[in-house]
Amino acid sequence: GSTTASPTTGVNGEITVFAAASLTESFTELGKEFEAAHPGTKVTFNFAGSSALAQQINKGAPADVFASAAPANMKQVTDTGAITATPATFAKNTLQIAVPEGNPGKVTGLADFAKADLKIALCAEQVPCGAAAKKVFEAAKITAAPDTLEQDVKAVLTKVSLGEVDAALVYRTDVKANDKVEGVDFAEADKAVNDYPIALIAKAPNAAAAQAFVDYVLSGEGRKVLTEAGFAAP
Amino acid sequence: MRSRLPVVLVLPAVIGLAFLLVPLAGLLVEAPWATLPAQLFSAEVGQALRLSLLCASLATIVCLVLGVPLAWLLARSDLPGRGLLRALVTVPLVLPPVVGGVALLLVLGRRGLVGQYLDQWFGVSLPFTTAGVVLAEAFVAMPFLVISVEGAFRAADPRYEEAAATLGASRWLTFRRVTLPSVMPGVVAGTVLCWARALGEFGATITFAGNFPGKTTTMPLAVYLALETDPDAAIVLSIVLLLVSVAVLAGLRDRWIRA
Amino acid sequence: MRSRLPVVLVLPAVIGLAFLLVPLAGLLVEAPWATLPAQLFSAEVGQALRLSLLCASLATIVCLVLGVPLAWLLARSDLPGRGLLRALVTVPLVLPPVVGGVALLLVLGRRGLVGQYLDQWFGVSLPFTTAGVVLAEAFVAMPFLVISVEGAFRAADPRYEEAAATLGASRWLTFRRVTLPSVMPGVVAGTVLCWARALGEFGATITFAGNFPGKTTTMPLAVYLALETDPDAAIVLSIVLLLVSVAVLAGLRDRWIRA
Amino acid sequence: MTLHAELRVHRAGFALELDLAIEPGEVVALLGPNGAGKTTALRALAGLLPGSHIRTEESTWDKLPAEKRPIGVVFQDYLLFATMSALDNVAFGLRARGTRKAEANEIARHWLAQVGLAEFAKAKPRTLSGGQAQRVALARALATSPELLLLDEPLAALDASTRLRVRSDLGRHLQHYPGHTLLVTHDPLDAMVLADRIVILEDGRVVQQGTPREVVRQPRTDYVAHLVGLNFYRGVAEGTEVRLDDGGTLTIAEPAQGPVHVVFPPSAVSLYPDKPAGSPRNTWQAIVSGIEQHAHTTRVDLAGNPAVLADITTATVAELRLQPGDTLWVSLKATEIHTYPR
Amino acid sequence: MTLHAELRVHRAGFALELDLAIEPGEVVALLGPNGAGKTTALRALAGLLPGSHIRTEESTWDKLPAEKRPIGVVFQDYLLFATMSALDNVAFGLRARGTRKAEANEIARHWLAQVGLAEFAKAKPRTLSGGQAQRVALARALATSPELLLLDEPLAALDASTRLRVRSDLGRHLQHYPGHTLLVTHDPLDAMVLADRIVILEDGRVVQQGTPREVVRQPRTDYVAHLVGLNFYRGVAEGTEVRLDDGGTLTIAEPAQGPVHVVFPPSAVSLYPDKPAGSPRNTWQAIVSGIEQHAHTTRVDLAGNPAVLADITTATVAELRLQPGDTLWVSLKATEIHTYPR
Ligand SMILES: Nc1ncnc2c1ncn2[C@@H]1O[C@H](COP(=O)(O)OP(=O)(O)OP(=O)(O)O)[C@@H](O)[C@H]1O
Ligand SMILES: Nc1ncnc2c1ncn2[C@@H]1O[C@H](COP(=O)(O)OP(=O)(O)OP(=O)(O)O)[C@@H](O)[C@H]1O
Ligand SMILES: [Mg+2]
Ligand SMILES: [Mg+2]
Repeated sequence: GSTTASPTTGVNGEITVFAAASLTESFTELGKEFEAAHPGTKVTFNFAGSSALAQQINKGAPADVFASAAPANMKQVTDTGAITATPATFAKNTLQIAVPEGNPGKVTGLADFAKADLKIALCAEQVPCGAAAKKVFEAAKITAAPDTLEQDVKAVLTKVSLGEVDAALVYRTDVKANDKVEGVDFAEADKAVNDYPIALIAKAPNAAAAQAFVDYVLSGEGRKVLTEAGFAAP
Repeated sequence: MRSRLPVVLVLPAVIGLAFLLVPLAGLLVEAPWATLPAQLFSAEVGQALRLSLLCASLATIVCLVLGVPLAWLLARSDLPGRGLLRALVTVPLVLPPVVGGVALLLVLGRRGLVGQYLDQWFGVSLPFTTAGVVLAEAFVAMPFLVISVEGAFRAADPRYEEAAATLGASRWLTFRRVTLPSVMPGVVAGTVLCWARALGEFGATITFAGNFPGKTTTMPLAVYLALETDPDAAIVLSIVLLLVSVAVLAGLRDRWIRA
Repeated sequence: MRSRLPVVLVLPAVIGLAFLLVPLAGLLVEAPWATLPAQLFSAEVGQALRLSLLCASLATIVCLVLGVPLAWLLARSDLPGRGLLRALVTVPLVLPPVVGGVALLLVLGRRGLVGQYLDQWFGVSLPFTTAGVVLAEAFVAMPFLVISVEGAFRAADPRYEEAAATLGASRWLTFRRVTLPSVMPGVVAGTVLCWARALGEFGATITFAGNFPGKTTTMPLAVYLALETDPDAAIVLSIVLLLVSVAVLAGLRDRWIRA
Repeated sequence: MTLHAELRVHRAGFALELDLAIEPGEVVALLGPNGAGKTTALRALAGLLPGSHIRTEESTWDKLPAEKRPIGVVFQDYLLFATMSALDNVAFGLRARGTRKAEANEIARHWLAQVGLAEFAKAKPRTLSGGQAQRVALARALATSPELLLLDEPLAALDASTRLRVRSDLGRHLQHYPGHTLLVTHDPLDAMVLADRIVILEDGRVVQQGTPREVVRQPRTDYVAHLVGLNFYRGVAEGTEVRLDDGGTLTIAEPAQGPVHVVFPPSAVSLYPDKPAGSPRNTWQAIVSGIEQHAHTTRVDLAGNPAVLADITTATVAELRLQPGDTLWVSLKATEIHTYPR
Repeated sequence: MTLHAELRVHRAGFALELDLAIEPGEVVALLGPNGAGKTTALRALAGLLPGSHIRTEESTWDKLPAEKRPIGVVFQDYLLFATMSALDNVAFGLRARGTRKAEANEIARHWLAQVGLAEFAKAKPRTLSGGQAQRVALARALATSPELLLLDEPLAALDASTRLRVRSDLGRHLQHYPGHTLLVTHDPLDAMVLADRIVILEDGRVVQQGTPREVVRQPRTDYVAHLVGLNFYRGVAEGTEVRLDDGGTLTIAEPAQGPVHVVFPPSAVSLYPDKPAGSPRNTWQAIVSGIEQHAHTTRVDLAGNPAVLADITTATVAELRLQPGDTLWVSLKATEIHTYPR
């Protein structure tokens, strides 16, 4: 559900937010707005890969909030009991075809991913964008012929922007953030929607302020910032 | 007949050893041993392990062939600007490996400075191939070899080279028969560093060569992907990599050194 | 008065040099130079750069203090199982740095084997602090130092140590005044390797120490984040890191070596 | 406070078994051919090789590591510390034994001056000539006033005039030096001038020992005879006749019986183009096999029965127009021949 | 095919200026005190230091790097390659010049045998004794039959008997050796036995040169006189009287005029407890300042006007009961004194 952000009493001090690297821009922005809305608070971010963050939290890192790029990494934390609250989905992301500037491979749709003479990059199945890509291909009944299965979206984008590959499947937000790649929409995109969950850490040092931050992210103000970055509403 | 080892040396040495080994012990303690045999004998792990060993060894050979002469040149010749050259050679160490991979793509990629001609003229494309893995590993690991071997060359007494010259030996023969054998310990140390670094290489490899099982998926790549979904499996994979490298190093190094 | 350099050595040396430097040149060519000044003088980059230099230097000092004695012990003492020890010391090289960070968390984390007592007894918590960055960098970089310094110790003539012993020098004095000065080139090489590796360290740092601007965000971490948002900025940041390290190395190394 | 040493070192193809007793103030010279084990013995004494049992009346050194032994060593190839100046090299031993820096430097400077290198105090070993380096090594060993001084050919690289001076300086120092000294050398003259007693080592065993005079007069092996420059034979005496083992007979002045060593100096030999008529009862024919010009005499190597070395004046050489291959008459007075039991 | 060399090397505090001409087959010995620049000259000839102009009638070597020069060098501290066996060390130069392996080994084996180390072919340099190492270095330099052979104290580390043998072997080889040889040595005996001509270097300059005989007879500096073991003075002659620069007067047999050098051997000096009455016209009082026992004589150092060295027999020493500090009468026959113009 969505709440309206309103200054809560007793919210002050420092909170530490562990957030997926892909949230760097939007959460930095959100943090500034939150601090403005709650004078006396300070938000410190630790941006890294979701799985690394999950590891850190499980090993006792002093975090207040965890915002993951995939439910799977959130589950790694809830499994160990480091998070007891039910995670809330604060954003969704869908896939888009990314092609280099000028689309040299003349890629128009998902069907081109089966062409052997095109260089294709996908995410590995172990990471969320790879899992999503698999669903999309299954839905479209296409057998993709990738040349490489990257460990994250960033690596895929690097190869697209340098023209090493002719096409790749990445998140819509990533295409939006990178001005050296162009996006090509395709019909099956909504067959694989990736959820971004957020939750309060069980032993959060500053639980009150942390809860306020979570609420802020889920609020209308939060949504606005996320939508600007290309995320879809949950 | 020598006296006891001095505590002022042994104490830091033991602390240093503990610092390096206790985390490894931690890994061993926490590892889900039950899954080890299954992992060890799984086809993918075997494939990744073989590929890792192959690529690291080939990369080490490339580094030896190119790096030992380079180290010699830096140590012995009187080129102008040697100091700057030497600093430049260490640069790939500082470069985050992922950026190193990008740099390789910029040069050797399909649209790279050199790569576009390789592609046009010879139809050779290095990214996404096993050769690309070898290149990426060599790029990252070579500075280690060059720097330690250069230190060894620099410490070797140049008068033996003079003696060889008076016996009519060309610089090349002198290098091969006199200088190189006398710096063998340094070369072995550099080779070990280089091989180990190549074996553990991740960032530049995945950026330049991508990740395709059986072709470019080395163990570190497998470990990374496992970390995403199953950290315990990643630890087990790392331990497999460690055990293999310890076995190889312990087996080979003393043999090299004795020889 | 010596003859020309032999082509059979110079050719691979030049190829090796090109292999290391052309990709860097590629980076330089492709970099969006226009944004460089803005980046260079931005507060965050300055902060990250200072932190990087500080942590890498502290880590190098830690490595020197612990690693040089360790190298000496491996080279000179007659411990049983030295071969295995030596191989174990090289292991952190092979370990993917992220796994190294996990291992450090397992041992020194708040719930780690050692870390829990540090926390209980002294209230000290290392992860996610600047000290943690230093530790992570030292853990990853120390093997480089140990291995190259050990090679140098091994190549040094032990008879000078005997001569010192007959003059009444303890092992420690001999080490300090005779052995160490004679292996200085090797130590310098190892220090350079170690410092450069620490400066470029990413995986273990982000895993063990997190990514907190001003506290643990070193340049490689900043590069990583910049890759998320602005890949061009990431290249510029890398170049900044490179330039600084080249300047430091070119400036310091020849001075050390001359001394 | 006699120092007793039992040295036992075993190596593939080589075994050293040497018992030594050195009185305080005594200088013992260890002579022997290359590879006899001289350096090995010295290293064992220094504690650099296991296998030495050493005791004085007060203590045994068996358990002492090298740096605890009150020794000073001059190594055969110097082993100067390349990173230190000559002065620091000499001061090193004193500093290692706790002397304060200023004082150590003072003493070191004194010793450098003693070996004639005062102005080289700041020089690095690499810039010293071979002989200069050797002298710094000598100063370094002497600076700590050790109880046992071990010298491995300390004068070998010195030039003739420096050698003369350093030898007599060294001799003077050793005379006043209360400790024990072992001097390894090739040069019989060094041993003669510096040592109170000579021990001859061959292939790891002692083959002869005694005062320089005894050794010079009564060599017991070919090596020693060579060393002291005597003609040397083994033979069996019957009254005034000695039948030599390798052929030939000599008449001697003082009657003897049984197996004997026979020696005479090359200068006791005279050479004639024709058979001499005079008193010497030993005359025989021999063929010149070698001629060597020495400073003031010429040494002639003669093959015959027995073979013999002769020292003759340069005038005689010119007069005889000596050439290798010439046949000459060798003559030797019986009174010049010295025999002693084997 | 005379070899002409002009050597000019400048270092801080040291300058070498040496012109040499060596005939084919000639052996030139370079003698001089420590630090005189002998090794420096040798390195310049070998092409290891810039600053040498060398030409034969056929070619100049100025532009040739060390490895192109037809030379063989024995270094003062051996510089054997530690990673090769003795045999490989000796074969190295042949292999470097393109000889096939089997043949190179054959020749190397021959040379090892020549220096008496046939059974050490497989030994690593570290396991050789000092003298053995030196002999391997010698064999290594000789094996390539170089045009110019450079020897930096090739016999310094050899023991007395090996030295004798290697010296005469070396002498034999050098006699038949068609190339040019430069021998750096400290030992006047080596120079005398092996060299056709001696060049004396002091502080980078030539102070004297000539055949061994000339140098021995007419030394021109204290160093040379010391070297050849002569009493040496400078003086001004007027008829049969020579007034010595450092005090004292000597009567000589052959009249001379003007500045002269004066020499006589220590053996020409007689010592008496009281003023002798006989014929020698040179008698003066002197005080014993040192006594050294040599193999067959005793050398006495006397302070007086002039100071003098005397060699006397051991019997005389015993008879006189010589002690440092004793006052004696020195006597010297005028016919034993040799003078020549300065
Ligand atoms: N490190 C070693 N390993 C094996 N054998 C050795 C070693 N050092 C010396 N030897 C051998 O031991 C024997 C004695 O050597 P040592 O050096 O004691 O001779 P030395 O009498 O000092 O000779 P020199 O007068 O030539 O110096 C020789 O046969 C030598 O080859
Ligand atoms: N590498 C160097 N750098 C500076 N000075 C040097 C160097 N090598 C030698 N010298 C100096 O040059 C001078 C000549 O040295 P050189 O080695 O030629 O003497 P040498 O005649 O061979 O003496 P020795 O008989 O002792 O070997 C000496 O004063 C020495 O200190
Ligand atoms: Mg010896
Ligand atoms: Mg010299």
